[in-house]
Amino acid sequence: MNQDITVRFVGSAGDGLVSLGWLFAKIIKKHNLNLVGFRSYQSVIRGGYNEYQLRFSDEKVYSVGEEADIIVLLNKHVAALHLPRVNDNAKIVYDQDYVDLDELGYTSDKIEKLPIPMKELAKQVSKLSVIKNIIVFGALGHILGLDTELIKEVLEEQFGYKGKEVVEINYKALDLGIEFAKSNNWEKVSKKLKFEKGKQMVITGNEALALGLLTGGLKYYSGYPMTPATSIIHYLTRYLPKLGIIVKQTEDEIAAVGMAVGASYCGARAATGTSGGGFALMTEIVGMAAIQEVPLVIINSMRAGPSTGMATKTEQADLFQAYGASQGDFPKIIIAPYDMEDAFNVGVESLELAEKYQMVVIVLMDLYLSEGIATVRKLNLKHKTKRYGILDKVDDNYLRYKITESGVSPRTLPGTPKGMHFTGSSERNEKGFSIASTLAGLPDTLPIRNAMVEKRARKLEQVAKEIPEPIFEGDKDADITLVSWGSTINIVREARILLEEEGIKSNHLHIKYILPFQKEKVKEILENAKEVLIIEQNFSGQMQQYICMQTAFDIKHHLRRYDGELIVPSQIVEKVKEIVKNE
Amino acid sequence: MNQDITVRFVGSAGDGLVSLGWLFAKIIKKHNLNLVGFRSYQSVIRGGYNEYQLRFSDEKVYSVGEEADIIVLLNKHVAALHLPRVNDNAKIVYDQDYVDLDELGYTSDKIEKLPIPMKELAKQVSKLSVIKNIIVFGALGHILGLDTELIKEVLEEQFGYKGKEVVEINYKALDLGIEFAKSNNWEKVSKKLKFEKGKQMVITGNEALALGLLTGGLKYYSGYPMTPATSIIHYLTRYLPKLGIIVKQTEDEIAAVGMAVGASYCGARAATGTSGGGFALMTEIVGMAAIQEVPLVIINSMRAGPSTGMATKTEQADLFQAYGASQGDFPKIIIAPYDMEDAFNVGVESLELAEKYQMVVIVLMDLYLSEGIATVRKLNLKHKTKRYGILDKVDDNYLRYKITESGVSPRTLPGTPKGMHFTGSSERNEKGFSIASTLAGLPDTLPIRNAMVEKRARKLEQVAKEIPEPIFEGDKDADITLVSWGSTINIVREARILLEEEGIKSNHLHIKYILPFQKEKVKEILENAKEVLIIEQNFSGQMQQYICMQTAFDIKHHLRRYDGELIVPSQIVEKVKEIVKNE
Amino acid sequence: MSERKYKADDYKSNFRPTWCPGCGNFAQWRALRAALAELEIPPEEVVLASGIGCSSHMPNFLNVYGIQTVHGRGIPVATGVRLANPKLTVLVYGGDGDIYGIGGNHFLHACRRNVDIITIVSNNFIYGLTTGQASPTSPVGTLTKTTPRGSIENPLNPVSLAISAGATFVARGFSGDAKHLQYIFKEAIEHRGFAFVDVFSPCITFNRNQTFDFFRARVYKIEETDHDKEDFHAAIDLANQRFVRDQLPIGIFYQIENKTTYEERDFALNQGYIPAHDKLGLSDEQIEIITKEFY
Amino acid sequence: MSERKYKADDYKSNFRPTWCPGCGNFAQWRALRAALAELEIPPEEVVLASGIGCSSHMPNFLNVYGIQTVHGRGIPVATGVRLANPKLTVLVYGGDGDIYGIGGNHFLHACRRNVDIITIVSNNFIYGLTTGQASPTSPVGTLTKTTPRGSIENPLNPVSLAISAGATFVARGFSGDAKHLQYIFKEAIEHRGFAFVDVFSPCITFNRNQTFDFFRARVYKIEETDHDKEDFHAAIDLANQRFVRDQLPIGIFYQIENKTTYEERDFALNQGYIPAHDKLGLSDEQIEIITKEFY
Ligand SMILES: Cc1ncc(C[n+]2csc(CCOP(=O)(O)OP(=O)(O)O)c2C)c(N)n1
Ligand SMILES: Cc1ncc(C[n+]2csc(CCOP(=O)(O)OP(=O)(O)O)c2C)c(N)n1
Ligand code: SF4
Ligand code: SF4
Ligand SMILES: [Mg+2]
Ligand SMILES: [Mg+2]
Repeated sequence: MNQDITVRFVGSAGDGLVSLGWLFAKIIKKHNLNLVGFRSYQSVIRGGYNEYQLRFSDEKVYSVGEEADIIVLLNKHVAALHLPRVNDNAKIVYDQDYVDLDELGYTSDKIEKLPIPMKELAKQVSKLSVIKNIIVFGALGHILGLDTELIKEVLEEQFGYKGKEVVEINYKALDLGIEFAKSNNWEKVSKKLKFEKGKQMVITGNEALALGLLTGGLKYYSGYPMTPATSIIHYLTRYLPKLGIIVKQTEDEIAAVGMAVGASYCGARAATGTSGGGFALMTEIVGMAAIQEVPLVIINSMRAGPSTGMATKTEQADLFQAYGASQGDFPKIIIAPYDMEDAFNVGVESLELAEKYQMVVIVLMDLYLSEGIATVRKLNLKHKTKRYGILDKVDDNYLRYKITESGVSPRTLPGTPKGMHFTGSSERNEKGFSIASTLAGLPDTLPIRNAMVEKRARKLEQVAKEIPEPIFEGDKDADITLVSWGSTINIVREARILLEEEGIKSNHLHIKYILPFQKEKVKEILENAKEVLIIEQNFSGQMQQYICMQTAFDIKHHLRRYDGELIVPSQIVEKVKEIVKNE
Repeated sequence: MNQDITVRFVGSAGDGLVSLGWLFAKIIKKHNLNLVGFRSYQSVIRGGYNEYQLRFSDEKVYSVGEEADIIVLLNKHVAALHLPRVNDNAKIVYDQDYVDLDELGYTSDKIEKLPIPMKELAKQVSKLSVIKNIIVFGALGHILGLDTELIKEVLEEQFGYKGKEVVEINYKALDLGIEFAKSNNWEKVSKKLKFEKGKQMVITGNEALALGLLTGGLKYYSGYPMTPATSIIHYLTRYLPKLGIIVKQTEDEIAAVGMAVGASYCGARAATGTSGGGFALMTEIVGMAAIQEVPLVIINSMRAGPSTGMATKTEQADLFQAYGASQGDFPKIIIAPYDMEDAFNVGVESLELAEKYQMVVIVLMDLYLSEGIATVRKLNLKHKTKRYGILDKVDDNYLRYKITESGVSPRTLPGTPKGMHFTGSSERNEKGFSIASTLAGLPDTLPIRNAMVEKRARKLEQVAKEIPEPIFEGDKDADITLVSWGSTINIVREARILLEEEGIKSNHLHIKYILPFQKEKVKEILENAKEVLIIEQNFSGQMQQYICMQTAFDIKHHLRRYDGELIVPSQIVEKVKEIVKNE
Repeated sequence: MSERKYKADDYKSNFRPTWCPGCGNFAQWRALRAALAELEIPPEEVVLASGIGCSSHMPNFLNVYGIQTVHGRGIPVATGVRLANPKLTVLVYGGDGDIYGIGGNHFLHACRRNVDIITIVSNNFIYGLTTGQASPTSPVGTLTKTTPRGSIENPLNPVSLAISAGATFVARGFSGDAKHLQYIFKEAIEHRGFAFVDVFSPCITFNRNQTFDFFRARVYKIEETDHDKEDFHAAIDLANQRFVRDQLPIGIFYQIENKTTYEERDFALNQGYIPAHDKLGLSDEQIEIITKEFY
Repeated sequence: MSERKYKADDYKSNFRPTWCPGCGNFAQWRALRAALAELEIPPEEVVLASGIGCSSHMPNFLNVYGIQTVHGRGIPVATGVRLANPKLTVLVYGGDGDIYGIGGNHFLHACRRNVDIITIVSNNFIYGLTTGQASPTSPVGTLTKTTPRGSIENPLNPVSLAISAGATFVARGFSGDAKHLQYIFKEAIEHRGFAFVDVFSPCITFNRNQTFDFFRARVYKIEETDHDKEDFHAAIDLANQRFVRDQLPIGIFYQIENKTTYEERDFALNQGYIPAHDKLGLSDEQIEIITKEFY
């Protein structure tokens, strides 16, 4: 990236940081810029210390950035806590009536202080204190060189439904902010972005995934609230009557997954979503759906564990929880989406794969992806999905669990005449009847059992043929191969650009399909690499272990972060330099 | 083994096969013979097809054997189904009044038919039809050359509590059986066993484990019935008032594990037991106990899955369920006992390790081990265990979650003055207070989080220092290395004896400690092996995958059985011959 | 009477029941089939979900859409089925361990949720399939494999509980009276909203206390009294009488018809959507509505 | 009055409550500490177990043995604590989602089990910590993030349910009346057997309906009526009155003292064993008894 700008808002729960960040993102995107944003928050409802960082450019933006160009301090409490995070050359916007920066130790002469009496100014236009955020937007708009008309368009879109008067107040606040910055000779930021009026979306990963599910034919979603999956159910519920689908908050996660199985068995494409703790409770039914061969999509958005851990922090440490979900041997699909667009695609694909192969698909999101925001330009919302493997009519020879070459058996939905059958959680014969009771262990039964195990396993082999090769970017003969999974993809991509600038050639292997796993291809890439560094947001190197299991390739170098914060590109650059230097 | 005899009783649920097998085992053990036995049954309460096979010798007995010397058919239904399982040279004992062997196709002249009107004879001594079993014992005793007095001693011990009269009836039945065999010139079995009056135990794996837990200081056991773990709670409950411990059947497995955590937190050594489905429900609390650093022992006895699968059949397919139990990264201990004596030892050890390291210990049993029976000679029931790491007195500087070098922190139990602290499922500081709320993400907090993750992980490194090296038997320079885990150990040992007889030299690596894993040692053994064959009771080769993950060693050959039945030594021999020949 | 469209045997599968001969479940099997035939519900429009237990083997033996779930989870699965396609007749069948033990939470919430499914519990006061442990309905003092000196927990009263939790149809049957059972099942199926039937169903193998004889000596029919089944307080009182005198009412304790069902309140179902069969994907209009907030 | 051994502040930890200023939980925090001080229970003999939720943060803020479990699991953990050491005063604290939602099954079985623990539910009719979704007690029509067009499920009535399920002490408090709350907590702690207190506890951030004002206008004290708290049927009736008229009784609905507790029935505890502290391992006599069957 040649030019990009990072703005960081720092406030407390209750400062309205979510809507502030969102609104600012909309202003940026209206200028046809690209943006990535992330809110770092705490598990408290009021008070505390939160950051909302947004980075934007007229080119592609990868990470939310490390150093901020502009830091907006929204109250004194957070101003005090934020000091160690302040970088050189930052412009600090704050309300001098409430915050005394010198007293707090903001004494470096490498920073630029931009006091603005936001609350005082806000009072001039409204009694609502949140209006101070618009004042700030005005001032920021001025130093960023944004287009006032475009900002006003956004304000109109956002507040129009509240009436003309409210919009006018916002306009006034905006003008006041611009005026203040101008008249106090606030210097413009040196970086110059090209902009024009644009029309792309800004969206969170969860919302993109939800849109994908809807596009993929979702008809039933059940869930029990759990950060960071909750916003999926919030989003879906919002449009319920217009969607004609069922969205159900249940008594617990066991009911959520149980209902999804029931709905899916009945023919409705169904999904459920949760985080690790809820997923743990769902695992018994993962195996049940698998042996019943009922399609099922489960979203597990990972957060920092173990157990309740740090509920609002990110981590990628549920890989083996997903891999080992439920007792016994059976195939499942595990996919980890990596950005908004990909989350959308996985939403579509997961429902389609589940139905096509009558399998359980686990979608492993992580908090950074679920809750982060970004601009996206192309989601194929008009994708036409179709039904797979459902028979409308059957004859007397119908066998629900017929042993087939592909492993997929014919399926009838309740309501279909003559299609009645028994679907159990015990091992079965082709008719569906249990072979765990009076047939168990009989010489004739043993081959049936084997055939059923093998039939189910064959489905995964079929899926393997259909999924794309792992994502591999860069030159084959690079100095180092970087490996990543999940939401860190763009952080690694940015690191590669920085490495390139330092003359280090790298390439990048990104794992999206965890199961089935593209063993051969991954092995080949790793074996051809000069050095391999794997980057993960966890302590024990779960993907590293997993790759070793799948390929017997033992990756030598790793960068792991597990304090709940995002890995940053400079960490990767540093680590790579260490490795390449030591060679 | 030079001489061993295999007897197989075949009957239906309701034929009293459990007590019949048990009683026969007692008779055998009374002769100071060694014995292994296993009941193969179905998930039905009445009817169906079950086998109880017992094998005994005056030397060590490994597997329950493949071919039976004597087959006792207890009813017509099972006689018909059993035909394909009949081997040459078998003596078939049956009741000619109810079973017509010729009609059923038992026409081979390689078998010897021994009709005995057991029901008719039984009527001569009692109205109770089960007495026919004693008649059979008489007849078997005769052809096995057993000591009538020793058999009577067993009958006295078993039925004495019912009164002299009952004992006399049993004596009479026994004599009738002996008399019948004698007067019909039943030929004695050709194999001769040395015997004398002996005093060892015959016990199931679950009971041995339960005895180990009690010896290890168990004070609280909670569980919800689930085959094949149920017999643990049955056994413990039987002696409750004399044991002075709490045994609690709960409303579900979540409550079972939750109560165990509560009791353990309070100071009572606690365990819970289940099978895969129940274990799935417990997994959320596995992570909770781990971050709380509350000692906890969970027994998962594996049965054939997935899901309800074949509830009465054996399998070893929950390895990754255990490894991946609960979200996030945290250390746990996973141990898979391999025989009765070992189950006892693991019972002791698991509670001690749990308390010493304030960790979760998962004991992976399997159905064959849990429900199989064997004679054992030395269980150290007098082992004196002691308490670890509990402070009776603390000063004002007490930190429950102190960062220590070993990773283990000082602990107080409720009731200890000044020892009050907070134990949570969220990440914490040394005092125990949550760092997930107002402290989350602050610059000062990040190192605390890291320190806590690392502290917990260090505990596993300590455990690794304390556990023994993997079991490795045989010559280093063998033609092939056999790898096993869990209850198959003795099946593999028997196969090695058979291979030896065929001139093939093998050695044997057995994995008992799954986590921590003795990486280096295992890797060394595997890398030095000429060929490696891993033997598992599952479809996907879970231990093979796991070893690859831990050592990057990709084992080339495998033998897997997943129809729910036991792997037999001859399968291993055959497979090894294939491998060695192809070299 | 005109010819019936279906015979009870039309609902019978080819898999012979594996229950112990004499088990109380047989009567329920027959009564359920007879009730379905009487109501002329096509077998393909019946879904029966069960959990795990002897009783939960039921769908194996029926020629309907049968789904056996895991222990305790019949209710959520059935709820999903019904909401996905409210044209179906959806039943749950399970044991006292299954539905009052491990499945207790789903039972509780199903009662208040009022989805139009029928939950039948084969209450044998014991865990049958696992060979005889105490169940949530086992009276204090019951000897079982986990309570060899007598159970020490107070049993649940499922009927009283269901009424308190908001169920709109609450009844009790007895496997010793299949005709009466058929009548209750029929009423339960016809009821609009969540219907719950507890069935005294002796386990002849593991339960020596709650036997056919035990119940025969104690049951009496609610229909033969002047009980007002629409009276909440009377229903609760009746449900709790068994603590007072040694008589056991069977029949319908409570039934109200004036509560809207979940389906009637649901924003998709009350517009006539059928999630199981509706067209997949988004219309242009829907796309516009649901993406507006991102622009 | 003689000097008290403990002050309410002795039960306060160094961690400042993180609840929103004005949250109903503060009153419970104070009332609980005051009740403990009044009863002179040494802080080290108090164990408080909670689940997950705003309310479940409670043990962070108390200077007792506090254990926060996972969502919904406070009751089983507390039960284990109490059975391991019946000398302790063991409390459970949780939210309406925590104990009536995901934890409903444990609640049900705790009521019938009658272990001597005290369960307090901070009932704010909403999921607070997850920023405002419907809870099992949310009335039909409630607007929340998961019910933006109004909740369509009938709420649970926890008091009625607890009585039906067999609880021996059932009460309700209100965070707007800390003195009264202290009285209820004290009675609950002193009760022999399972004690349950539902507390109307406004969430001032996410709940615009069940506010302090809402309750202030409706609550009245049971002690000031002629209600007989030992009368099961009267208690059930009273618990269900809120469906009849718009008044909300607070106080003790039901209390009986004649039921033996689980601890009194348990074969180890009633002999005086204390599992948490007894000698480890087996005596020779025990070894003989328990291995006899293997010889
Ligand atoms: C999660 C789980 N826990 C335990 C079991 C073992 N199990 C199977 S059936 C059953 C109880 C059976 O009792 P009930 O529900 O009353 O049915 P019944 O056999 O008496 O009809 C249990 C505990 C299981 N299958 N799954
Ligand atoms: C297994 C599991 N599911 C979901 C969550 C997320 N979660 C945390 S608190 C909570 C509900 C909070 O509501 P309530 O219990 O009423 O407590 P309140 O915050 O209102 O006091 C939920 C759903 C979780 N932590 N664990
Ligand atoms: S064990 Fe009992 S409940 Fe199960 S089938 Fe037999 S009689 Fe019926
Ligand atoms: S969100 Fe509600 S319940 Fe939670 S602390 Fe704030 S006021 Fe209290
Ligand atoms: Mg039962
Ligand atoms: Mg709440």
